[in-house]
Amino acid sequence: MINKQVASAAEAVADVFDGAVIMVSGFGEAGSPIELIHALIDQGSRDLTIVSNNCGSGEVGLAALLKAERVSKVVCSFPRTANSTVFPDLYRSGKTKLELVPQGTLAERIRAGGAGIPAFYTPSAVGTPLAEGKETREFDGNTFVLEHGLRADFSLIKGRSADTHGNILYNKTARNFGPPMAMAGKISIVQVERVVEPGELDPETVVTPGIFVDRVVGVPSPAHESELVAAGATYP
Amino acid sequence: MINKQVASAAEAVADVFDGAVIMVSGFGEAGSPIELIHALIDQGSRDLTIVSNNCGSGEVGLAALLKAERVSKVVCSFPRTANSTVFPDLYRSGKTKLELVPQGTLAERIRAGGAGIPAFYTPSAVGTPLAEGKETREFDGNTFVLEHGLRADFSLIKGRSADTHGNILYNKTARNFGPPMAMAGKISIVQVERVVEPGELDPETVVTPGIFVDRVVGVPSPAHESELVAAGATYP
Amino acid sequence: MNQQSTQIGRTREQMAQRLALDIPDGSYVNLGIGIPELVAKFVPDGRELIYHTENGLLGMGPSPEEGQGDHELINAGKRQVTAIAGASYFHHADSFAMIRGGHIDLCVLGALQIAQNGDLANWSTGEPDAIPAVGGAMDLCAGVKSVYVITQHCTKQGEPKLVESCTYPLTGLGVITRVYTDLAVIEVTPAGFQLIELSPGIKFEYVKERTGAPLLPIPQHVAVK
Amino acid sequence: MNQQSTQIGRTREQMAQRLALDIPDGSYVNLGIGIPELVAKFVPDGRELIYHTENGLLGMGPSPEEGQGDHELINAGKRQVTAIAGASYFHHADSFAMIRGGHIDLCVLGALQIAQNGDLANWSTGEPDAIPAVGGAMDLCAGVKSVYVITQHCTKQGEPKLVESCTYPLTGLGVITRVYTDLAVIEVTPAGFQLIELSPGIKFEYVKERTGAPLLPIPQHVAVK
Repeated sequence: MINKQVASAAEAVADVFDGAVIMVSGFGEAGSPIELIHALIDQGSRDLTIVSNNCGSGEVGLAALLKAERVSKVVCSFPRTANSTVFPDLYRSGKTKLELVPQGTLAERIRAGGAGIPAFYTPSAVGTPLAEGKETREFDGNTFVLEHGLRADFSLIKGRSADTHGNILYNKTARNFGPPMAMAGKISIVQVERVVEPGELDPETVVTPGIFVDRVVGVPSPAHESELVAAGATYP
Repeated sequence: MINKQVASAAEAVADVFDGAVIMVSGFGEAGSPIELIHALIDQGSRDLTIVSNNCGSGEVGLAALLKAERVSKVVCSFPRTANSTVFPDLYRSGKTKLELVPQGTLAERIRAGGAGIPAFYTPSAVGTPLAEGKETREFDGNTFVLEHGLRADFSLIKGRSADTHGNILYNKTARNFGPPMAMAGKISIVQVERVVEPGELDPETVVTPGIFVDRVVGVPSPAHESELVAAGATYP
Repeated sequence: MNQQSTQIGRTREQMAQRLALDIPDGSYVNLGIGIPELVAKFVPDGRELIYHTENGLLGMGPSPEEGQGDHELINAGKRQVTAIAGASYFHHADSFAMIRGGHIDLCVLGALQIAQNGDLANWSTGEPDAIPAVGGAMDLCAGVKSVYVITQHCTKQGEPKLVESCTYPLTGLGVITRVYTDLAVIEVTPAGFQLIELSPGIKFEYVKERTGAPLLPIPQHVAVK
Repeated sequence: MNQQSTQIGRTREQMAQRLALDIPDGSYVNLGIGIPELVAKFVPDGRELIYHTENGLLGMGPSPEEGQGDHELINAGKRQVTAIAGASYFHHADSFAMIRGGHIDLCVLGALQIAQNGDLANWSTGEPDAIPAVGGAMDLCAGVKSVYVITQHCTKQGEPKLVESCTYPLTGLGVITRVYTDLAVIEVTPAGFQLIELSPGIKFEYVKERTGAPLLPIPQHVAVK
């Protein structure tokens, strides 16, 4: 019988290994799987590469993982935030490397990785420092840059509801990077508020089909990053 | 005020021009916009290039458009059907050219066209006659073929429901090529059984956002191709 | 060579049933049109498989009851099907992302020819007046983790389908790992066609004569599954 | 050069209001963070615009009432917003397909520098210790049909933002077609910066002195909009 539900966030991330590439969903606090990230902090793996749009805020969630010096590289479109010095300090000290990627190129590289497309051409960033050293090519008189698909050893994603087959629904703009990252993760792990039986989700409304999801964890009342930051919370 | 609803299928296709590239949704009869195709037959434009997974069956819908000798080329993955000699006759007589494309490459080329990706690499068809003459390249020791994005002057699509902003829901496996074709059409025209006011569709369940749709036509009781074929129907 | 009146080796159903034994519980499976479709009937008790149909459904169920079908709920063979609890619908670009991206565990296809290096030809006989049609076969070969073939061992004319190299246009290169026929189960190995199991009542020499490339006998250390 | 106590030219709100006049009814619009966001407040009566926010919402509405917001319904600036009737949510790959694929009619961005050939620099001052961050600006420049800039005419230090060529790292090449500042509305043409309209009380020479590249005066045959 197919049942992708695991008992806890700790169990869900137990096999993350040193040096793993990990995609983390979220745009700002929306869609950030804080409980999975905190479980990863507890789990202890090191030298991680994190693929995520941002680098977290305050000293919780993604920023706390960075602060614990567990991340050697981030692949990211916007690592700055108003209320965190974690990434800036690590970047300036050389402890964490940055691969800066335009946001749309990041999203498309992740989708391509999940869709079996090793590389594609995009107009974004042509002629800018972010295309320096990259192969360019003309199509119909316009110039495009070659970008490569991205895959991850693990994807950590926040959804709203799931069934035990791994079908996922999201909440509003928390959907953001979740669906492409579910496609691109060799092991995709999704935390949701509610886990239901197969048949309880309308097959017309499923956003991420279960084939892209390996593990589902129920987190009934997930924390909001901005509330934790406002309260001065840190992790661990 | 935004209102994409037009009064009739005839009005929706009135500006199709000779030589236009037209994408037509559907896989077999599921998702085939028969009423829009029949309106296009009435409309009279010629020398069309049709991008569609199949070539219709019997002598209705897409097969009827072909039979009327209005199509100079089809871009297609599977033009054969058990119950139609229309395309085979045109192909053998040289009246209609065929660009045969693997089904997944066809879907991805359409999505790429709509997503501003001029070209991408795919493993499909490498080493087969369908990759002959095409550029290939190695990534990580495997060989891939370069394929180009496809766009259309018009896309004709069958959905189930729409609101007047052009947000579209589909019915089961009739979804198939509709969403990528809506993205790739310069003018995307969708026939649906039901047109509602903005706010009546749940924004979480919209499959094709209205930005990809230009015209919506209400066709409350669309014909089923297999029933027309079984009844020996022809068009016009 | 096959006799029409007396069945020699496995029937189509028996071939499908034999293949079904080898599909692990929880697999995502795409079944081609024809004999492959029959596999779904024979999933052993206690196993749950999820069927993908490339026209946009994961969780395909059996044919509907008479009169209960939907013209717009069909499989890749364009026949009406049903959707199981836990199913999902998606568009063609997403469906082939599943295929190309390596998310489907197993695909079962028919064949015109299978070469000893795993090449498959199953979409065209290359005849000049044939209407070319490929569908999703090339994408399935390129992207699915394992691709098995289920087919009669020989053509209706008695020609071997397992050959040294394909003479028909290829569908995929070096992708077939197992072949299930009426006569045998054969693995495609770096050393060529490796017999794994003979159908009941079939002798090695009988299969060997009907195979168009060297056939390695069942090795001593391989237990028959 | 700008005086702090006495407003010269348009305020930020007035700049946004002026730009809003030029957006056709029914447009799909992406507004950048900062002054661009203000544009949404000033859509003239009788026009309906649909706002796209790249983090996955089409049909973005105004900020929620106090206490009515959702932590997971935010805009690109990470502030809570609402969704209008007719909205839709989608994932990031689809959102940037809208951007890159040319489906968005207009994007309004802030700027560090705009060159007379339409180049835009708005993501980095290139300082060695700055933390690089680009977000979606390069994708917007590459894909949206029209890209307008709304910005103060000069930096806080009084340096011109409209220049012969950008010295800061580029965001996009030759993409800006209009610039709305506190002092003027300027079109970027093949001949360079073309003044279209002066803000109330502003003289041509005043703008010209504060523009780092040749500024063509309002042509006789162009009616002020």
